Amino acid sequence: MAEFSAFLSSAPPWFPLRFVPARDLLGVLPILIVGAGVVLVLLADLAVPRRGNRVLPALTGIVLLGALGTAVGQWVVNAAHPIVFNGAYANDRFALFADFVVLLTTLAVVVLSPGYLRRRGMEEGEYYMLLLASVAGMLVLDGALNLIVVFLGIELLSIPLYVLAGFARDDPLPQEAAMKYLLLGGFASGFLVYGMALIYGETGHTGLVAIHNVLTQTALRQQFDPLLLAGIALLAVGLAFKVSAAPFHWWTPDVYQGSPAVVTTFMSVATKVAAFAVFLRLFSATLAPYRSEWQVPIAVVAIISMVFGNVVAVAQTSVKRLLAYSGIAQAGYIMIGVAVGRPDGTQAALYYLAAYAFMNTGAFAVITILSRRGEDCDRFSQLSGLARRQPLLAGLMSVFMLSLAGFPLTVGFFGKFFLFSAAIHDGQLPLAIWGILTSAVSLIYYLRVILIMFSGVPEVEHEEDETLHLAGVTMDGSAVAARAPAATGGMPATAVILLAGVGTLVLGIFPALIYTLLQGISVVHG
Amino acid sequence: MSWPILAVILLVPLCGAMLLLVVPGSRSGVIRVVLATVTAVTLGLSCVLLVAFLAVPSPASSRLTGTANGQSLTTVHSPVTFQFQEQVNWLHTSGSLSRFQPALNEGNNAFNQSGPPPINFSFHLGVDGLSVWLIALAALLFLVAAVVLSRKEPHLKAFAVLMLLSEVGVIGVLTSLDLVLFYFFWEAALIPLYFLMLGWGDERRGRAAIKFIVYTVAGSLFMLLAIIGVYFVTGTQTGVYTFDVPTLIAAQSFVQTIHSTTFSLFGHSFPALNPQDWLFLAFALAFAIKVPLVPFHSWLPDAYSSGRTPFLVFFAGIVSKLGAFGFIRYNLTLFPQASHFFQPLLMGLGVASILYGALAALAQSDIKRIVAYASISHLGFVVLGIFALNVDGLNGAIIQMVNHGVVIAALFICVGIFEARFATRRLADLGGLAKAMPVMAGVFLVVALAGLGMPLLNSFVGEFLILLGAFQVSPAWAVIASLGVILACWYMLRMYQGLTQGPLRAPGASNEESVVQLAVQRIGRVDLGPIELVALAPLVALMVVIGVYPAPIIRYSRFSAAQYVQAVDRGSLAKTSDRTVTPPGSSYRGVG
Amino acid sequence: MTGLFPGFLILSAGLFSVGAVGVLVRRNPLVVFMSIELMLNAANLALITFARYTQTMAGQVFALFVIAVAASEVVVGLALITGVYRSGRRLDLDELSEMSE
Amino acid sequence: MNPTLILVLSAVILGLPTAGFLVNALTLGRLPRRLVAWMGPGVVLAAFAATVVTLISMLSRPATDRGITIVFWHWLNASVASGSGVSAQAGFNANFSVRIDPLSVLMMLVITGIGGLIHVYSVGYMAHDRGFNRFFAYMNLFITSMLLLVMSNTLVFLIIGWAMVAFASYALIAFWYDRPSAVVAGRKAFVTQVIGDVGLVLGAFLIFLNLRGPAGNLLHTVNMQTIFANVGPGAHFHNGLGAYGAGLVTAIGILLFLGAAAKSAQWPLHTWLPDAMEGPTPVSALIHAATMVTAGVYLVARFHPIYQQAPVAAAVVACVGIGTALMAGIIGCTQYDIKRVIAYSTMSQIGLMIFAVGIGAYSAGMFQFFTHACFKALLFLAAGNVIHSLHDDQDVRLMGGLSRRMKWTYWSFAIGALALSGIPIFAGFFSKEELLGNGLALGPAVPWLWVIGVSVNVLTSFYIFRVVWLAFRGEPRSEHAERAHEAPPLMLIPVMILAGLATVVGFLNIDFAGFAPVTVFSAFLQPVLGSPHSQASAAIAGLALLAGVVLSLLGVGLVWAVYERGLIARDLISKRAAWLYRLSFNKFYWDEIYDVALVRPTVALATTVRGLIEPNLIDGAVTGIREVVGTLADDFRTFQTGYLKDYALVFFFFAVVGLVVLGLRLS
Repeated sequence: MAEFSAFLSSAPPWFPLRFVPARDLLGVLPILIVGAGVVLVLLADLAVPRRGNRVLPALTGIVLLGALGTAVGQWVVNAAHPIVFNGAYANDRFALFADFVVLLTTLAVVVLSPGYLRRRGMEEGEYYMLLLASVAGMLVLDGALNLIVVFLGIELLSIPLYVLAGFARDDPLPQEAAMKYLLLGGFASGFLVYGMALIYGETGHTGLVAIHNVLTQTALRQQFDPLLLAGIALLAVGLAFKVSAAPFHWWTPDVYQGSPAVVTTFMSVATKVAAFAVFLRLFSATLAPYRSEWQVPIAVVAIISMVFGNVVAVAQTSVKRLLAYSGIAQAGYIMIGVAVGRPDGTQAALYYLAAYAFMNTGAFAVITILSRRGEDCDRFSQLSGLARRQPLLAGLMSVFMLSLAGFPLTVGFFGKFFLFSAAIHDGQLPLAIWGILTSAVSLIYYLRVILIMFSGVPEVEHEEDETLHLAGVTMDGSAVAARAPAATGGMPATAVILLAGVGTLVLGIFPALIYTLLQGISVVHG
Repeated sequence: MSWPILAVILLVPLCGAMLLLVVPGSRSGVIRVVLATVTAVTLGLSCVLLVAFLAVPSPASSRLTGTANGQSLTTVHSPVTFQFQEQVNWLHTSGSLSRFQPALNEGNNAFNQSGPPPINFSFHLGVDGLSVWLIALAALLFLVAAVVLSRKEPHLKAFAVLMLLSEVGVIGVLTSLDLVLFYFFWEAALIPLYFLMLGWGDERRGRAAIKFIVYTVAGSLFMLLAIIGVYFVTGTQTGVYTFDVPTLIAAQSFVQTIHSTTFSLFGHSFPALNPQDWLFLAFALAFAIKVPLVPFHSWLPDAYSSGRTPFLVFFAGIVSKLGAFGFIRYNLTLFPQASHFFQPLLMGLGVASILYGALAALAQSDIKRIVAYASISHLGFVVLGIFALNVDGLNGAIIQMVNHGVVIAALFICVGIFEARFATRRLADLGGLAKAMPVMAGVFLVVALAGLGMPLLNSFVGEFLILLGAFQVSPAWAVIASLGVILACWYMLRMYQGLTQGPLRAPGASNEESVVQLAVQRIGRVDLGPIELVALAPLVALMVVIGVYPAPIIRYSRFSAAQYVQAVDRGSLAKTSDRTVTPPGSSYRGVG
Repeated sequence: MTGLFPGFLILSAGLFSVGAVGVLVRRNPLVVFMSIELMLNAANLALITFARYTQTMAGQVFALFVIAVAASEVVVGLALITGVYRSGRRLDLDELSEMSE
Repeated sequence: MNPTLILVLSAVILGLPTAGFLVNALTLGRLPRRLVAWMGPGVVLAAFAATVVTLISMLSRPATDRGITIVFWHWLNASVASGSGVSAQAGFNANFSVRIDPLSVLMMLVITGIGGLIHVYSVGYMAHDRGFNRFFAYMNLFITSMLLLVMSNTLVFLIIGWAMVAFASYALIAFWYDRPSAVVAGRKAFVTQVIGDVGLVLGAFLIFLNLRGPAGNLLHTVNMQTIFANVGPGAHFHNGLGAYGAGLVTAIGILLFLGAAAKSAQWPLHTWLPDAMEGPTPVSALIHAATMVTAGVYLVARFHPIYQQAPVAAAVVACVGIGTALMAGIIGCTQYDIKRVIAYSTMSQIGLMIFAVGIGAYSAGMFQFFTHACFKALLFLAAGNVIHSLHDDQDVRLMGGLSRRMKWTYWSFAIGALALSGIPIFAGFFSKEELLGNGLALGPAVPWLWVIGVSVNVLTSFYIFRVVWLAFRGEPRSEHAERAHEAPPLMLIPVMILAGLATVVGFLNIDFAGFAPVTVFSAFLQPVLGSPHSQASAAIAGLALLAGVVLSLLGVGLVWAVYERGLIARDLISKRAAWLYRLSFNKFYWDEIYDVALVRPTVALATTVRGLIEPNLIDGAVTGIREVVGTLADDFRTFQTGYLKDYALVFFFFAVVGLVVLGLRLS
């Protein structure tokens, strides 16, 4: 470190970074690496031929691993004063934890991508570049300590995603998805910015630390400024959009369905993690003084998305859409942690995010593998009898479904357990009760996915009592095997799913593995 | 016992499942051998456990139930003691986000919140006079199931693996002494059961499977909340934050919940429910669904009538006991006062199940459904005995749990045999089969008699003690419940006579020869085959042995029964003697 | 200047509402884009006003960032719109409704 | 008595029939018939021998200690001693012990002795039956259960034997299981018995929970000797059941009698007996004449210490008994099935015994049981011969003139009839006169009971001699009857032995208020049952005697007048008092009443549960919730229109809501 700063000070005058203190640069090293990666991939894309090369994914993977490595390093160092760029950014363990989840998920996506892109015939180099750019945005978001940085992070996260959503240029659905995502996203960010503006106006600061201090004073004096509260409301709305919590989720199902499966994977997990990171930091930390004000509305949003997501998912017959609604429901569960706001709430939320990363990545990865030329095979009819053709895949998918449903033996169980206990400890009984009621509902569709995979039912388009249709069909899906997609996952993709499955189970049996990480965690929030 | 026998008992089936995974699915013979061996070893181990447990002269005076949060309960003795405890730390948290917390209560007390209390789970295993018997029963039934499992069963390997996994789950539920661990096994056991249900059985299985899982889990989720609730309620009242069952049981001596508040309705004032009551109800709901008690039984007939025989042997035999087990182990010990408060309700539900199940069984035309409803009726007795909250009732309940496991398994095997031979489950289609299959008729007769509570067969002992226990609490309930015995005689005879007596009748067969031919060309024989005989023999033997000489079971269940009674009496609002039919001033209990 | 403070805020609020309504009612993606820009600029106005009012720089910096981001958003948007146009569909958002329940 | 000897003997007595049953059952009917033919009766006769030895060893003792209790094993004990981590808690406890005393030995003699004869008879009767081995398995099981019943010293094992008897009788009644009527009859018998068992069990509960010892402490015992020691009058009375008030004792008495009534086919649990005639005739002889149906009499006699404390219950017993006796007698007069007639006569005779024990004439009741066992078994077996030679025709209208073809059977049957109707020097005469004498002596409280009891004599002799005339005299009325032949010796010898007994056993106890009193029998039972309370005065007893004999002869005379001479038209009653005839012919419509009052409602309820409650309420609730969720889903998804405008609009709307709620602090 000392050498590094010495090197900087001795750097030639034209070297841009010489005026930047070294520890600031070290603090954001992962972001720098990813940023450099963006440029690197862009250049490499020009150099290497398009079709069927593995250079770009490899390069991307290396970049992500590098970022991950530095993040781990920072975790180990565990700087006493993690705030860098005078209060703009914090690489505290809270941020680093989120970084881990984001980077790991992205790695999985990168491994899945080549095969998928080849099958879908859209091997474009800029794909990886956009991916990395979005990751950079997420990393920024994880540690943002300033409203401006938050905004930058969100946009840097979103804009590449808009492009990725419409990445399959040729067919119409992705275009529609991208357009919806873009317009609604812009719409939402309008609210977000305006909310930030109001907060800034009422507190005179954009730094979260400063804002918190101001709010603490005003809260003590019991003077709750309506404009400030309005700002908080708009801020919440904007973030709720990003985490796709009902009733601000409307883009989610269509975008998930329209975007390529790999992008959906990335979107559904990494985006949610980053967005929730900032959500938690802002609400359970920065705006904590106003908890009495925002707690009930946030709780209501949580309940709405739990109910809406789970109930509508019951009516789905496409796994991607089903997972979209389940994602909305899961956002609701994590929202419990936000609404509780206390340390255990935050802990539980982080735990659930990690769990969510494993199970949801796995579930989407299965869909990715099943995809064929031109389309993603995620209709129930296409999944039926999967257990016959691909027992391993079907088994893993069942694991993910059970985990999302919150069964023991899987990481999902402890996720829910910690959230509920946090809610009860905080006296938020309604949240917990709605939580379990909706979990009960969620069983209906998660279990049905398993049922369909294991009993080769030809068509389950119709909703009414499909289980009765499942009736006569015997275990062998031979009837449907013909129509069924021949899964061409390839080794690496299968490995990813396997890892996700193993992780889901291992963490479900040894929750301590993650929880001990959360033990030492610290949140600089001001 | 120097070595961790309980952990081993849990691991053996697990390793067996792993082993089976590497066996090629085509080698059905090998699979069956491995399966039988593993289950047999498990049975052997559980018998070792049994012997070792009985070798303990009598539970040593209540051991100190450890400490939690550094606050020790040395002053309290857990009224219920456990043997062969093994405890391994599972998750230990110091609770709060270290640097988060000071920031939150920065100077102002408006948001001055303490961090979360530490969460401690542990792999804490142990047994008492209640669970050892159920473990042995479980091991036996899984062995029996392994024996009756036909090698022609489709996807034999998958079936075997799932079977062993569910054995792990069941035994885990019976041995766990940590609420979280308990819930963990409780739910995890459902997963293999779900796959077993949707994979094998008649055409209604898919519906039955989802119905069963959603129904049971919906109930259990409330229990999950209640588990967390117990943790916090006990914690806030006693400062002991723990999920450790013995500690919690001991701590209940501190927890005060008097029905002080009342609300009035129609001019009468009723005691308002306090947290303990709600927690009790949440647990009770989960267990009532599992047992199942009327009216929470709608999953049962479908599940039982659509399942395959080997599956039903352990599903009906042991899984339904877990609910009753939970009532005794958790409701009585963790909520003594609520147990007394809700005693009439639960006894009422028990009696309702007895009569309702019996009546429904009387009207069924599908023999599997007759047995299913008979099971409901029998388990009603168990719950009735449990909530008599006295020694006789509990002893009866414990022994009746074992009995019911044996009887119901045997009944399903018998019914399955008829189904396999004549491809029908309609009572009306069959008749007079004693001519064609005399041995089967004889065995079935014994089983049916055990089912209707024939003396010198096992069920009589349990039902007698249960009724005696219930009679002390309220003669009226006991008398009404005893109507169930009469009805049991009726529907059992209806089934037995319908199948084996009267003019010979079978679908597509008029005279004896054609019946025999029919069965022979379907499964190669008409009367009992050696394997079926081997499967039924131990069950029938147990029926007779327990019926003629039940003393051993009682001798070692009575300590636990007495302990549970003591545990629940901590919360008794009224002296128990007031409820018995004895002259005032004399109490049934306490007269040594 | 501070006397005008509420005026600027009301103006920005008005702009924001106009933009929002524009998003809600117009069907041409380009116009919708302009409306979104309007909303962002309303936010900018508010930021500048507050910056002036609170005598801090942060607001103005924020505004600059917003402008930059808005620009990049438009770039992506236009690219998408041309994509849609190339695929031979009318520039009508209601056309883009194949995915629904 | 030498305990070890008795232990061995009682083990043998109980063990042999059990062994016979087990061997037969476990070999799955594969044993050769000859072996079974020897083994089946053999074990029972051996048990009889052992019983005789027991009797002798008992008689060798002074009357004061002829009772001995032998414990076999601890059945279960749920009590917990203190110090084992719990405080002491008393639970249910019982052991398997037998009681050997005059009363039980008497019963054992009858069960094994007459039972043995019937076994021998069955070898001939069932010779050609497909289920020969099964039959003897059941018969042996029945003997075991019956012995267990009478020997048990604990309430629990009394109940166990009680229920096992019920099962054995079920198995034997439904022995020819391909006859639907037999199957139904068996089920009917079993269910009725179980009703009785429940009564017995509840009575046992009351005793167990409430009986107090000398010190006023609760005893919690099911040991019958202890119970009797503590319920009796005397020092501990106030600690006994009495302490709880007469109500409890009465309740116990009545609950116990519920069991007795079920076994002894007394009203209201009597309807199973006539149907039980579906079983093979030896079964009827064994179960419905000699042993099982008399268990009720034994029970009341055994528990007389309780009934002595419960006058109300005793009165109920007596009234039920006499009522049943009258009703069954009336019914018997109009039946045509030979076995049913005898069955009703059994019901009626047992009614008299119940009446006797009800009024406290215990030894008289037991004596009537003893003689009745002999002549009623005789009647059934003789009837069996007839039926056997007529190829299972049981209708007397199809018989006639058999006296010529089946001379031996005819005379045996006649002796049985004479004994039954109490014609002097035959066994029934002595027992019945003693019974009625006692009835009158204890009667004054209830003289009309005695009147009824005596008048039953007319009916008795009428219906039995009606059978004699219709079946044996006159001309054959069917070709079977013409081709009837005498039974084989194997079936004839037991009959004749019984005939001999029916003639002589009466002399064991001659008790006509003092003339030439021979009291072997009552003296033998005296240690258990105590002596008859009050001796009737000579005048009264003479009157009773005279009345009894005269009325019996009157009955015979009627038969003679109607069927031999035709002085009275046969259809006199059916013409003049049609209602009476119909009432009698239809067995007072009890079956119909129960069908309407109990069976149909239960079945209706069951079908309602299955057809209405189960699918609509129980299942409907669950599927209903599932459907609600489905509907909600369909409603909610309509929001997801796919139109961006709608999305933006809803988004905007909720944003504004949030703005308002938070900004105006509505939450």
